[in-house]
Amino acid sequence: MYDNKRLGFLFVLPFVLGVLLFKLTPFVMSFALSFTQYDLIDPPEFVGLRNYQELATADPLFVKSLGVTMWFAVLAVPLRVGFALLIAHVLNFKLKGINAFRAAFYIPSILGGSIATAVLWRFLFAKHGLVNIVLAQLGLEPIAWLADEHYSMWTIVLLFTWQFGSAMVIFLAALQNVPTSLYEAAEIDGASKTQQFWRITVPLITPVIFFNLIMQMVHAFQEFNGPYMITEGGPLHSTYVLALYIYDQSFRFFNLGYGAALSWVLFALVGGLALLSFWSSKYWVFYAGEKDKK
Amino acid sequence: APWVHAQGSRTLRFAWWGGAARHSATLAALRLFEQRHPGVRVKAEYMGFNGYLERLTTQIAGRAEPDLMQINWAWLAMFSKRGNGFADLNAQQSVLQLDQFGADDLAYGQVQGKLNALPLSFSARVMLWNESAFRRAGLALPRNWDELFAAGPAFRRALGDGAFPLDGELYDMMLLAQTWVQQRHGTPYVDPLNRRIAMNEAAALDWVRTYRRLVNEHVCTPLPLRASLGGAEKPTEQQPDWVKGRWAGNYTWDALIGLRASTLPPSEKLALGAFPTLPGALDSGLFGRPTLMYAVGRSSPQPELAARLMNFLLCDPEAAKILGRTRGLPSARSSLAVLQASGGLPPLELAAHDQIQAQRLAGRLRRPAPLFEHARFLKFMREVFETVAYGKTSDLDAARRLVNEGQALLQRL
Amino acid sequence: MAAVNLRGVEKTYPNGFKAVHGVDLDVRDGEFMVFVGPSGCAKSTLLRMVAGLESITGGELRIGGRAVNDLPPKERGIAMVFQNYALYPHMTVYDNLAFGLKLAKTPKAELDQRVRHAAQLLEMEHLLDRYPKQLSGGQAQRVAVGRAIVKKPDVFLFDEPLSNLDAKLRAAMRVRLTELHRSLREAGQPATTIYVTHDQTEAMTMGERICVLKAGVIQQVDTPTALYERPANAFVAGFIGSPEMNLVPAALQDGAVAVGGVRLPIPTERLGRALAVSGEVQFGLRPEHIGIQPEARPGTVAVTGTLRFCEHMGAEVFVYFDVGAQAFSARINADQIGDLLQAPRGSQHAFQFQMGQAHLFDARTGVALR
Amino acid sequence: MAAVNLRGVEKTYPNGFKAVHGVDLDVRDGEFMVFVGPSGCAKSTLLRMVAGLESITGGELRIGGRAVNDLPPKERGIAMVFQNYALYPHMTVYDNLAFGLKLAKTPKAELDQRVRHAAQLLEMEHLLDRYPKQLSGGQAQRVAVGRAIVKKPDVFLFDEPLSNLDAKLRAAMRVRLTELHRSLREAGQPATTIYVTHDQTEAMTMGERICVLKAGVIQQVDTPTALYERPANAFVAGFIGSPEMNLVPAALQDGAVAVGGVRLPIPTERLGRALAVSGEVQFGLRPEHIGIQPEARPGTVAVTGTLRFCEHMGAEVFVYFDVGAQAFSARINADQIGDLLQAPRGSQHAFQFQMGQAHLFDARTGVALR
Amino acid sequence: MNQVEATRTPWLRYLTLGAVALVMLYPLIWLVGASFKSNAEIFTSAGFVPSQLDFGAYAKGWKTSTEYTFATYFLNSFLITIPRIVVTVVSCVLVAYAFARFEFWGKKTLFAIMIGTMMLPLIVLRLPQYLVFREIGWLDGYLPLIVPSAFATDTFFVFLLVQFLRGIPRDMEEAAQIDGCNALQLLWHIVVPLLKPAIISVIVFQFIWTMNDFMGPLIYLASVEKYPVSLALKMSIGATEEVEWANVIAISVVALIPSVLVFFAAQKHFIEGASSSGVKG
Ligand SMILES: Nc1ncnc2c1ncn2[C@@H]1O[C@H](COP(=O)(O)OP(=O)(O)OP(=O)(O)O)[C@@H](O)[C@H]1O
Ligand SMILES: Nc1ncnc2c1ncn2[C@@H]1O[C@H](COP(=O)(O)OP(=O)(O)OP(=O)(O)O)[C@@H](O)[C@H]1O
Ligand SMILES: [Mg+2]
Ligand SMILES: [Mg+2]
Repeated sequence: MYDNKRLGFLFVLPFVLGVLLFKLTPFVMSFALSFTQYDLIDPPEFVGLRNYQELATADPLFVKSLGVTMWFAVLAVPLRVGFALLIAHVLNFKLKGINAFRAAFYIPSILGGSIATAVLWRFLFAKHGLVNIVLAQLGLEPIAWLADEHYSMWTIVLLFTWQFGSAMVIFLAALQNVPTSLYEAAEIDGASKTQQFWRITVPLITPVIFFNLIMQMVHAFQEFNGPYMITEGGPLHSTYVLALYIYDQSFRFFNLGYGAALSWVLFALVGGLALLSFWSSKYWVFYAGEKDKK
Repeated sequence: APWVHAQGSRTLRFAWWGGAARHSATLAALRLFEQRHPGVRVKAEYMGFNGYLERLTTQIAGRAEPDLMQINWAWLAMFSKRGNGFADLNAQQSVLQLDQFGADDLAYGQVQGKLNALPLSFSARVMLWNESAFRRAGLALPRNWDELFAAGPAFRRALGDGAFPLDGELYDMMLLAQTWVQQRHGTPYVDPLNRRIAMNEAAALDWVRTYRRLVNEHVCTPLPLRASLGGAEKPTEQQPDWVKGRWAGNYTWDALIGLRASTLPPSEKLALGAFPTLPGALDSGLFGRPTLMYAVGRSSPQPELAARLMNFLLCDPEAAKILGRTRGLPSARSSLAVLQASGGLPPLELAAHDQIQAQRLAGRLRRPAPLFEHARFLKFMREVFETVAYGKTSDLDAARRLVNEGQALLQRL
Repeated sequence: MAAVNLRGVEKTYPNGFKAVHGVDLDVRDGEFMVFVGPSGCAKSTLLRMVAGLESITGGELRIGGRAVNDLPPKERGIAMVFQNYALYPHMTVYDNLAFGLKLAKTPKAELDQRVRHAAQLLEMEHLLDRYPKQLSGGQAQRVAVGRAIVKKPDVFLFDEPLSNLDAKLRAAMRVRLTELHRSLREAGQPATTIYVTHDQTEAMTMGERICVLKAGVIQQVDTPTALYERPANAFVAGFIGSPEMNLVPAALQDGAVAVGGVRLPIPTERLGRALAVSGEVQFGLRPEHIGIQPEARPGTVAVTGTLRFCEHMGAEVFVYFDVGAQAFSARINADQIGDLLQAPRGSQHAFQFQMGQAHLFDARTGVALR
Repeated sequence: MAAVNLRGVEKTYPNGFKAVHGVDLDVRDGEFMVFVGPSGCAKSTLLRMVAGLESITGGELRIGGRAVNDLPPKERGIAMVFQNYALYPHMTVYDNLAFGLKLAKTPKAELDQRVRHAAQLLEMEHLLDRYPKQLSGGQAQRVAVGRAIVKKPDVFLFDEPLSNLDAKLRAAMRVRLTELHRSLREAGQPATTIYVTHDQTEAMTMGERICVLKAGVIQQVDTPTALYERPANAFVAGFIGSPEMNLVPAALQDGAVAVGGVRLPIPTERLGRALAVSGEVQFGLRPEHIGIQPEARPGTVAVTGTLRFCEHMGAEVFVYFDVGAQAFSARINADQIGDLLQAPRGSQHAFQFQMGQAHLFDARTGVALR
Repeated sequence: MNQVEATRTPWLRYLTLGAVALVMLYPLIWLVGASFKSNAEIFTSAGFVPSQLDFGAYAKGWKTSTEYTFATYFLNSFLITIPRIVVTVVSCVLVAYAFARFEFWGKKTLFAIMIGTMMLPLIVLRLPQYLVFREIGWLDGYLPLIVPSAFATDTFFVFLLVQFLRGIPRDMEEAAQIDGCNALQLLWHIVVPLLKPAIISVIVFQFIWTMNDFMGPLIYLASVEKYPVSLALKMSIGATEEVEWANVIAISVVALIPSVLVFFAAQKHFIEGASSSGVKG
């Protein structure tokens, strides 16, 4: 049945139509825009590769923000995915009241980019905020988190990490698909809980780990809320991520053409990384439901 | 055809942003307008400030903007570079009481000869002092630059390191410093009439130095400090130090006086300060522009009706009564008169208004360059001053950047 | 020292079903104990409780003298073959076998040697690189067995480890597992073994003792021969032996049973306790103790039966016939069967009942009378 | 009409392993065909190909005369019992059984009746509300069987459906499945059945014909008796029958084989084609054709063997002994065994070889000489 | 259920969990506390405990400064969220099923496109998308917010479901094929139950994300009576006027309730996978 090509295509048809109807035009338009100068008022003016040329050669802000974005992704993605996996693992224990904990851990993600998050995060990382109080308790020097270009990145990285709820929920769901009997077999084989986690759980949920890595990478490269709300890209552009720059260019400076060019560079970057990940997944992702291929 | 026009020609779309008071007052005024114009329905598209510009931008680009909209003065330069971004109100002179506005007021809404927008109110910079705090420091309110600069060390001595006579975010302090330069060199940073930087390198250097002096002499709260306290752009009234009276002043828009006062305990008394002026200054250096403006959409199918609504909101005495101060003290003379007659205006704000009007009437308030508050340009200026504030650049380098890069940037906007 | 002792062990599943009812059992150190019993009688449950995979809801379990009720599986020194194999789908066969050893930090060379040895024993060296989903049922089962035997545990738990193998391979495996057990004992590392099976041959040839279970209750624990020859009750009698023992209601009187209208005298040495009884009993006689050729064996009685049908099994033929209203089966050597194979359904024949092998059970309780 | 015809059917797995090598087989409409063969010989693969779960990489498959190579499973009119059960974990036993009928929009009352009937047949009425994970291995297997038999398919495919049942239950199931098959045929709805089993008894008693497979190649297809009596080659001879046939290399000359230094004359009627042959052959004799009591059967030859050991199996004893360097086994009735059981290892005894039952195979190809 | 049994030292677990949970809950607790505070109090203390307990802020916040109460906005939110969830689940499950199980022409390309559509920042697509919907004539309505989801354009969910499905063995599906399932029945009777945890998380995410979505409604909805909660929440936050933060915060707290409830209702299903089963041995 599964090699009925027509049926398979019928099932993806909604997606094909969706792409044609709602995605194709915007994509093509934005790609076309990236070769123009467009300020919303006057019709776009074709400028060829000028936008790309400019960002490659004459835009230190782009270079800076590209670096910031990559650094952010490098820090934030493993932290969020790792944390989510760890907590999901812990929350998968049978324990009284575990439901409440699950909800508690998800709350930050429900709050999303709300005012409360912004206000709170600024409170936490303010000079006299909770974080510094804790540091002081540990006998450490207080840190001007929001005002120090070397530390400001951490505030948004931690915010990103803190909102690990969705990844956690996905992991929780994935953990259910690991057959109990395998844990039993591993237990008999003498595996400790930790070993079971690393050698049974992790390999068997690699499809979902892979999913979370890819998605969080995509999200991290497009992260906007944190830097926008908490640090406003500063200080000294130390948290001026690409998404912020694209936003500024497109919707504050009205350089829609340039913004589109920036976006497509980001697209190429993320796409390249994703391609790399997909290629690597052959070697570490295990699909129980996949027929082997020739 | 877009939905906007499909709803019959007697529906007017009117967009504004604001807070609770503004919303309910405006809605009431609109009801009155509808009563007066049977068959006309005004569709109120209002919201908070957050996202307003994004939506408006999208709508304008999609030619689906409201018939009447509330805008910022600075947006004129972005949406209407050649005066074609909004409907030309000159065509609606018959329904607009332009005579209620001063020539200067009208000029703010003019782009290349086209009247794109009318001002609702005018706002400029004032010195707002916390009298009680100064009393605690044992100081008198500063009346001129020297006293202002002197207040810094005095405050530190009297109340400690964390106390400052003046607070303001980076932009506020840039403007304050510019005021000094303008009084001294007689020119603002950007030429109001031509696309060029008006300051020479020496003036720019003074600008940077004045800013640095404000910080170094403990007059104003340094940028890194503000940032470390929870964000460089956190408004003054949200600063615990302001609420507790440890930061004793604010250089800000007169329109914000009420907001700044709102978190202060009753024990703290605010006062309007004298505007510091260098002896022999040609120009007050005061920075002011319309707070809000109304514009009619360029693709509006009923510009006349929209203009009528605009006129009603700006000049109608009854509307003025209903709207009150929700959009500042009106620029339209008749409306202002109505408010003044009905009394109850807070004295501090009235005083500020008078202070500013006095400068305007004396011709000492120069209209700023339209591009000065362009987002891209603002970002550039902030960038330079941020590097100054964080000590990442020499004053001279900063001044050079301001002149050279600023010049280049202006050409491209 | 790894005797396994169960004292009043009980298991109630979360849904309220009581699967194990106070089981007392002592498996001696190094003993090969076989569990048999009908499907669903809690063999796996017991095994899993010994392994520590299922909580013990009552009673006490000791391994090597230590109470282990609350000890996690990995500290019990056991190896187990799961009924459903539970192979690690993401590991090759080699890695499945090596997993336990790797965890125990076995030196690489030794690990490799042990894995290959087990693979060889189980005739699956050519499968080492495969993944479980590329295996046939029997191959997967052998991997499951292999995973247990690469380890050197104190206790082996086998849950129907050979059920999916063909007769020939199964026979070979049977011998190899028995030899493995023997060699371990001879090497002074006796491994106590509990072995669940449905295969009579396995049970009879491998088990030093057999434990017969029924609905979570032990029926009898004894050596294979004893079980066969002296079943403790009708259930055991019927369960052990294939085809199963003929068990029919009968009236016992004066040392003879009346079955389907025929009176069958029972030799006195077989009567035992039943000597004094008279009334309803259950009379049991194994199919192999019914012949068709007249024999001069003492106590053999010729009974006329009505033929129902014959099943030809190669070396032997199962003959089904009725005596009165009672159904009987006989197991006859193929070379003795003669014309019976062609005889029509319903024809009458003489059957030789070896009454010296007869069993009598209490009609109500089923307990053996002897 | 649902004959199943395979023509040159082949299967190569994606990893390159060729599991089925050009199988030609005709299962007649309503026939009960049994597949046997060693573990991994592609029984399941063939079954899954007939079911349509595994793509056919070569040859043609017809069901009821229709080429079905590319037909999805549900259009083939089959029911199947999976070797690994594949029960629906999220449905109760009842729903597992009813699922197929629900899909076929069977009226509610009939559905219920059929489900309950199947449950009764399989002795699992008390389990209908359970979920699969609350079942024992044997219970789950019965559910799997039940899922197939509630349907009225044209073709039944059973993949070792009784492997996890105890002997008694298995015997009962065997009978019931056979009866089901028979009653369907009698009702004029014959269901072609392909039945994979490792159980000799099942194969011999249930199969109308048996197909013996080895490594994806058919060795012989014939009735049980024919297979037992006239195996086509040494493999079949060794595979059918338990314990397996004694197969030893021997030198054939002048109508007699020399085994372990002993000359065994073979009756001429057994020699057939081998009459003309002389040289190396394989000599086969089933354990049941070796006795210990002298018999006056024509062609029986007494051979002296060295005792290795005896296995007591209840009704019979397997005796293992050597003749020269060759190992033999004999299957002796327990009541004939006498003192042999106590005889020491290595002692010499006379064994009666019924040469009238001897088999000869080509030494190289293994093909039967007759 | 496939939860691991926690064996030892539960109190240690509780302690760690509790500590981490506190960090996680801090903002919520703070929010609730702040809903009873004055502006000055809100901006000066990071503590939770308000100086008085006055539910006035809730009443005032609920009434809003607009012509409508929050009842309208909540209703609007549900009018967007619920249909959107329904169409999302249906379309995404279908498409994911096709990607994970079927072979068809162009599968790889389509899959790449699917992943690709997530990689362009939404900001740059905003304007083109707006123009598309303007052309269709769907502005100032809920259709632009709902209809694209009906075409599986929320590729995050598609990808999520694909990855789950690829990890689930095909045995049950094979059995069901034999039982006579066609592809849709297979999907409904077998795949959906096995995917339940994943589908539930899709529902939860879509609910919460749609409830929180600000930009979408902002762009496409102009009429106040159509605003969802996310827009209405920021209604009274002008730039230059005094904001009664307690009201805003109070209503933010209320706005969280549906999401929290949905999460609570759903969460037992995250941990009730059906596929981990089989026969024990
Ligand atoms: N999780 C469970 N919940 C409720 N009852 C269960 C559960 N697991 C097993 N049972 C029941 O407990 C009894 C014993 O099951 P067990 O698996 O031990 O049987 P078994 O002797 O191994 O049978 P088989 O030979 O068929 O494998 C069975 O009746 C079974 O239905
Ligand atoms: N997916 C696969 N990829 C590669 N080889 C496979 C795959 N599935 C099965 N095989 C191999 O094909 C052969 C036939 O397998 P099959 O399952 O048909 O055996 P079987 O006869 O059913 O054996 P058993 O009696 O052990 O169940 C085996 O050698 C097996 O290892
Ligand atoms: Mg079992
Ligand atoms: Mg098989």
